[in-house]
Amino acid sequence: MAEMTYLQAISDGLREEMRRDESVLCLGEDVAGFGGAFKVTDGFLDEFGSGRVIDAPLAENAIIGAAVGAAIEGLRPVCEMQFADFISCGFDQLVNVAAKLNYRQGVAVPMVVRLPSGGGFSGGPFHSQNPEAWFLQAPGLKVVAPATAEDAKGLLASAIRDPNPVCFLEHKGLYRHVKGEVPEGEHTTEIGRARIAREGEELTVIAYGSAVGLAERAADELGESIEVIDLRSLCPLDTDAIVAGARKTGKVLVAHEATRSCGVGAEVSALVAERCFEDLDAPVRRLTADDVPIPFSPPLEQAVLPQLEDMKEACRELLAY
Amino acid sequence: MAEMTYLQAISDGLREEMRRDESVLCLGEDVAGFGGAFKVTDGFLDEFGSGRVIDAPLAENAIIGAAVGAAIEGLRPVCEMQFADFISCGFDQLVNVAAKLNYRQGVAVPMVVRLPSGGGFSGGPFHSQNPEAWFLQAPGLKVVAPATAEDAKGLLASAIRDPNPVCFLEHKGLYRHVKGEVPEGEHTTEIGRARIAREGEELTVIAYGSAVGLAERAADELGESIEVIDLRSLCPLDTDAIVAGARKTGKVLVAHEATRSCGVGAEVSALVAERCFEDLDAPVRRLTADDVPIPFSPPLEQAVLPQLEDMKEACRELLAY
Amino acid sequence: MKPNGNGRGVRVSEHLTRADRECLLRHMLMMRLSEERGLTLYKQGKVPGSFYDGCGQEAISVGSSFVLGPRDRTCILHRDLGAHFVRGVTPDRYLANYMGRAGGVTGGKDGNMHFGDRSLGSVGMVSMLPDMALVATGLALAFKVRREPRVAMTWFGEGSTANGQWHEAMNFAGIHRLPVVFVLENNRFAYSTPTELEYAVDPVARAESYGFPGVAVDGNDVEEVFEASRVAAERARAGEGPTLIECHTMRMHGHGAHDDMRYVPEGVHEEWARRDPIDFYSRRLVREHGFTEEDVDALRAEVKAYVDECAAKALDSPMPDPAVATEGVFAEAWEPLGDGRAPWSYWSQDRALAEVA
Amino acid sequence: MKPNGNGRGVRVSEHLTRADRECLLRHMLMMRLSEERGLTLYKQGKVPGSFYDGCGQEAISVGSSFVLGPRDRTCILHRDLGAHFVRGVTPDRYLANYMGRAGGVTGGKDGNMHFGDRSLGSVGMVSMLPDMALVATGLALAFKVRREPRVAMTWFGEGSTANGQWHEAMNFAGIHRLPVVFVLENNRFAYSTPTELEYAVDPVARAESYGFPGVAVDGNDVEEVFEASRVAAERARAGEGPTLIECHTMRMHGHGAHDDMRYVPEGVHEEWARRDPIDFYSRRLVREHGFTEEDVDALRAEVKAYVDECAAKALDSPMPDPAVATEGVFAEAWEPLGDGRAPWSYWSQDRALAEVA
Ligand SMILES: Cc1ncc(C[n+]2csc(CCOP(=O)(O)OP(=O)(O)O)c2C)c(N)n1
Ligand SMILES: Cc1ncc(C[n+]2csc(CCOP(=O)(O)OP(=O)(O)O)c2C)c(N)n1
Ligand SMILES: [Mg+2]
Ligand SMILES: [Mg+2]
Repeated sequence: MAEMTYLQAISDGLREEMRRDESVLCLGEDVAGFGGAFKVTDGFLDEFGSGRVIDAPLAENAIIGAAVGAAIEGLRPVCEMQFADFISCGFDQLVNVAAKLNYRQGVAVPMVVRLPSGGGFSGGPFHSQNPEAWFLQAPGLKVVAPATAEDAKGLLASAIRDPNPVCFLEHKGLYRHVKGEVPEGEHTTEIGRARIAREGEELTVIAYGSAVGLAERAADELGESIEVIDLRSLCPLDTDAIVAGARKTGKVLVAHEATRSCGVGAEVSALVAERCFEDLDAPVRRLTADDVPIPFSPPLEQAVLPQLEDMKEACRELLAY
Repeated sequence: MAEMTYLQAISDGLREEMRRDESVLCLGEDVAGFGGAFKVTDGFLDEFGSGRVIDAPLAENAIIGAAVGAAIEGLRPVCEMQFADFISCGFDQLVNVAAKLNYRQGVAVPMVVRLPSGGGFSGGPFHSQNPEAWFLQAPGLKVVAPATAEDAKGLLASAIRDPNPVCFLEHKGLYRHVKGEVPEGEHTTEIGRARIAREGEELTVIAYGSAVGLAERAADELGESIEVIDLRSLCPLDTDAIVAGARKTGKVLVAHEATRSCGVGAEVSALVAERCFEDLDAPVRRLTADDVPIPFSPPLEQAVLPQLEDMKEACRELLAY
Repeated sequence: MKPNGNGRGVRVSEHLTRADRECLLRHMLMMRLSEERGLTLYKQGKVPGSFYDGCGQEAISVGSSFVLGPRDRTCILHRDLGAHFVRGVTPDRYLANYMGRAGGVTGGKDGNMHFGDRSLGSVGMVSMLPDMALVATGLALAFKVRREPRVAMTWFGEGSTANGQWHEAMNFAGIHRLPVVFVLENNRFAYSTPTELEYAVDPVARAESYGFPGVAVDGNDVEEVFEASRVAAERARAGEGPTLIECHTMRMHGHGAHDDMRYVPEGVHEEWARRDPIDFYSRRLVREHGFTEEDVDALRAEVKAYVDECAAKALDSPMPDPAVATEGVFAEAWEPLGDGRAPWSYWSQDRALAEVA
Repeated sequence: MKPNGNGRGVRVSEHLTRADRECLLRHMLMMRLSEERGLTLYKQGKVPGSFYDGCGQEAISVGSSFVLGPRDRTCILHRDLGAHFVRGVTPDRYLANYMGRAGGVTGGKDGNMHFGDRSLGSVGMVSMLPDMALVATGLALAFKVRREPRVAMTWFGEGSTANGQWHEAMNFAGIHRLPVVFVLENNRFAYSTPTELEYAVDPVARAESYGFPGVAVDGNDVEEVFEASRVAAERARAGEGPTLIECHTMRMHGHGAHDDMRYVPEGVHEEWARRDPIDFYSRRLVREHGFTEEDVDALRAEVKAYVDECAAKALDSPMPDPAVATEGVFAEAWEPLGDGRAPWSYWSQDRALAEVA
C-alpha cells in the first residue's frame, strides 16, 4: 500500500495498465507533450512513446470515433476529455457508435472515456458539469464514478480491461483533496459493486463521487448512526446493495452533485420505491444540485451545489421524520 | 374544430404560426423542396418561400447553432431533426449553447427543435429513440411531448411563441394513428400543464407521448376505474398534477416508451416518493422500454417496447396490490 | 463521361485478369439483382421498415472493395451492397437482414443496410452520417500503431461531407497519414437535397487542404474506380497516407422506396440510364476483352439463379426468438474480426497467406 | 514578418485618420494593461478559477473589430479582449467578471472570458470551441434573410479549426454566402499542442474549397489586420459572402496562468517579443504618422491611469446575491441585443444613425 491522492491513483492505475498490456493507449488533447490538463498522463510520453500516448486535435468526436475503430482492432484506448463537459462534442460517437455496436453487430468496443467532472472551484457552466445520467439513457455504456483513491485506481484498471465502453467519471474536486492508501502494482475493483463507506442504523445515504465524502463528514459531525453507501458503479447499478441499504435503516437520502431532474438520484429513488415500499419509515429524499447551469462566482456556485450544511440538514430532517 | 391526424395538426400549427408571425422560419434537412421526411412542411416552400423554409446541409450542429444565432437576432427558427435520434449530432449546440445563454448572458433564444421520435415500426436502433430525458439533464431547455392532435398543434404554437429553446417531441407512431378534433386557426396549449386524459379512482397512470393512448386503451379494456394523466410537458413538469393524481388513487404507474434508467419515469417516481409518501397504497411502478438499443425485427422490438398487454398487466398488478 | 474528372482516371486496368473482370461484373449483377429482389420483397410487405438500395452505383462499391486484401477492413455504407458481396456476404443473409430474420447478418437486431459481417472484417454502419469515416480512421490508426501493412476503406455520400465528423476524420487521417481510403459517392443528391445546397465547391477539392490527394473518377466505370482505389490502397499500405476518391454517379432510385423523386429534374435519369454501369461494363467486356454476348448472358442467368436460391433460403429463415431482444447489450469478451474475402487475382493464395502471417 | 502571408496584406491603410490610429493603439494598450492587471489580481488570489489572456495578440481583436458598425454583431473569443473594449465594454466590468463580482458583465453567472455584453451587440462565448462560429453564422443568416446590410464577426484559434463545428460553419456560410467574417488567430499552439498535430496543411487553404476567400496576414500588424477585415466586411455587406482571415501571431503567455509553456521551443518567445504588436505600432506611429514619443508615452500613461481607476471600481463591486443563482434559467421574453460602439471615423454620427434607421 502507498498513500496517494485520487489524482495520483488514477495516474498510477493507468500507468500500471499500460505497462501490463501494450495494447493500452492514451488519446486526448494535450495528453502527450503536456501530460494532460490535470497531469494525469505526465511522463507517459517518455515512458510509452508517441505511438501509445497521442495528442489529438481539438475534436472530441474524432477522439471517441478513432478510439472505437482502434478498440475494434484490439487496442485498448483510454480517451481523455479535457473536461467532462466536452463529451457533448463527442456525444454522437459515444451513444450511437460505441454504445450500440455490440448489441447490433456483436462487435465489442473495449475503450474508456475519462471524464474530469464536477465543480466546486469556480469552473463555471462549462467546466463543472456531471454528465453521468446522460450515459444511463444510452444503453451499452458502463459508467463508474470513484470516490476514493483506491477505487479510482481499481475502477480505472477494471474499466480498461472491460470489453465494453466505460465512462470513467473522475471528480476534479477530489483530485488533490482525497488521499488514501492504495495497493501498489496491479489492482482492480469489480464494476457493478457498491461499497459501504460507513456503517449505520438510523439512515442510509446512497451517494457517489463527491457526495460520498460530504455524507461521511456530515455523519461524523452529526454524530448519528448513519450508513453511507458509495455506489461507485452507476451502470450497472448495484441494486442489491441499494435495496439492502434501504431495508437496513428504513430511511434513504440519495445524494449527488449532478443536477436533479432525471439524475441518477431519481433512478435510485425509483428503484427503492419499487423494491422497498414496505420497508420505508420516511420518504426517500434527494440532495442534488439545482436544475440550473453551474454558475461561476463562489457564492452562486455554493448556492447551487450541495454543501456540507445541506447534507447535514437533509440528514437531520430524515432522522427526525 | 376540424378532424385531423396528429401529423396534420403539427403541419397546421406550424403553418398558422408562420402566417401569423413572419419571423418564424423552418430549418432542416429536406424540409423545403421535399416538405420534410414526414411531409410536415409539405407545401411550405411554395407558400413561404426559400427565405423562410430552408434546406440545411447534413449537419445537425449547424442547424441548431445557426438557429441559435438567428433566434438571438429575432427570428423564430423551427428546426427539424429528420429523426429525433440525430439530436446526438447537434447535442453540443443544444445543451451548451442554446440551453445556457439566457442564464449566463441574459440572451433569450426563442427556438424550437422538432424531434420525430419513438418506435414501433421497425425503425431500428437509430430511428426509434426517445431522447427526452437527456434534455431534462440540461437545464435551460423546455421539453414537450404531445399525445393528441389538439395538443400537437397547441403545444407547437406555444413552443414557437416561447422565448426559450423548446424540444418538441413528436411521436412518429402517433403521426397517422392518432386523430382528433383540432381548433382551427390560432390555437395554443400552455406549456407546463398536464392533462387528465381519463378520470378514475383506483389507479393513476402517469404517462406521455405514445404511452398515453396505451394507458387509455388498457383502462378501457380492463373496464377498471383508472385515471390517466397525460403530462404533455416534461420540463417544466406539472408537479401539482402529479401529486394530485397520486393522492387521488394512492396507486401510481408511470409509463413511457423511452428506456428505463434515469428516464422521465424515474423523475416522476422520485417526485411522488418525496411528496406523497403518506398517500400511497402501493409501490410506484414504472412501465418503460428495457435498457437496450431498440431492435429492428418486429418480435424483438415488441419484446423491448411496452405493449398493450404489458400495460394491462402492470395495471392489474397494481390494482390487485 | 467524367464530370469534374481530373483526368487521372485509368479506363482500362493492367491489373485485371479475365477472371477478375468476370468477377467484377458478377458482383455488380449480384448487387443489382439482389436489390431488385429486396425491393420486390418490400413491395410484398415482407420487409418491415423502409427499403434503400444503390441502383446505378454498383460500380463504386464493387470496383473499390475489389482491391482489398483479406486483412483489410471495411465500414460499408447504404449504397454499397456490392462491397459486402465482394467481401463474402451472401445475398440470402442480406435479404434475411432486410426481413428481420434470424438468418440476417444482425439476426434481427438491426435492419436494412445497417449491417456488417464481423467475421468478414466489416464493421456495420450506424445511421448517423458519416460516423463510420471516423471509425475507419480508428481502424487505420491501429494498423499504423502496430506497423501493419493493412488498409481501412469506407464510403460516404457527397451530402455527408457537410457534417462535422467528416471533417474531423479527414483532418485526423491527414495529420497522422493513416492508411485509410475514403470513397466519396457523389450521386447528385442527399435524400432530396441537391448538391448546391450541400456545398459551394465540390468536396474533392478539400482533400489537398487535408494533406492528401483527392481524385475524381467516373463512378459508373468499374475499372476506373478499381484503378483509383488500387493506387489509393497501395499508397496507404506504403505508409503514404489517405486518399479521397470521388466517384461521380447518380442515385437511380429514390432515397428510399417511399421516395417519388419529384425533385429530380427532367431528363436526368434518362441521361444517366444511358450510362448504366452494368450495361456499360458488359458492352466493354464484349468489345475490348474477348467476352461474347453469350458469356455475359450466361453470367447474368447464373447470378439470377443464385439470387433466386438465396431469396428462397432467406424466406425460410425464421423470425428471431424474442428472448434475444435483451441479450448482447454488453460484451463478455473482445474478439478480433475475421478476415474478408479477397477475390482479386492479385491476392493469390500464397500472397494472402503471407499477409495473414 | 509575414509567415504564410499571401502578399495581400496592406501595411498602411488609407482609411484611418490620426484619431483612428490613436484609437487603435489606445485599445491595444487598454487590452494589454487590463490583462496585466487581471493577472495581478489572479496572483493576489482575487480571481477564482483560472486566468486566460491574449498577450501578444492585441492587434488582431482590435484591428478586426475596429471595422464594425453599430448594428454589426460579434461573438468574441478568449484571446480577444480588445474587441470587447472596441465595442464599448469598460475594463472595470471585465475585471469584475473575472473576480465573479455583481458588477461583472455576467454578474457572476459566468467567468473569465466567457462573457459578452448583450447591450453592445455581443453574444458571450461558450467554452466549447468553436461553437460560436455557428452562432455567428446564424446571426448572419438573420441579416441575409432580412436583407439587412449587417455583418457578424467571430474569432477562433487555429486549433479550433480541427473541430467539426468549424467545418459546418464554413460550409453553411459558404453555401448561403452569408455576411460573416471569420478571424482565425494562428498563435502556433492549441493549449500545448503544436500546429503539426492540429492539421497537415494551414487551414487558410481550406477557405477556397468552401467557396470564399481566405487571406493570411501578419496578426501583429494592427493596420494589416484592419485592412483585411475592412475588405472582408465590405464584401459581406455587399452580399458577396464570408471571408476567412488568418492572422499569424504567437501566444506570448501560457494557455492559462497555470501553464509554464515548457512545450514552446527555445527562442520562439524571444523572436516574437521583437515583434510585439504594441511596440511595433507605437514605433510606426512615430516613424510614419507624425506622432511623437511623448504622444505615445502620454497615451500609455492615460490608459494606465484609466485601467487603475477601473480596477479600483471592480474591486469595489460586491459579490452577487446568492439568490440570483437560481434565477434566469428561462427567459420571460425575447429582447433585441443593443448596438455596439463603432469608434472608426468612417462611422460618423450621421452614417451610424443612417444605418440604425
Ligand atoms: C447525421 C445524420 N443526419 C441525417 C441523416 C438522415 N439521412 C439519411 S441519408 C441522408 C442523405 C445522405 O446523403 P448522401 O450523404 O449524399 O448519401 P446518399 O444517400 O446520397 O448516398 C440523410 C439526410 C443521417 N443519416 N445522419
Ligand atoms: C470542444 C472543446 N474541446 C476542448 C476544449 C479545451 N480547450 C480550451 S482552449 C483549447 C485550445 C484552443 O486552441 P486554439 O483554438 O488554437 O485557440 P487558442 O487558445 O490558441 O487561442 C482547448 C483544447 C474546448 N475549449 N472546447
Ligand atoms: Mg448523395
Ligand atoms: Mg492557438
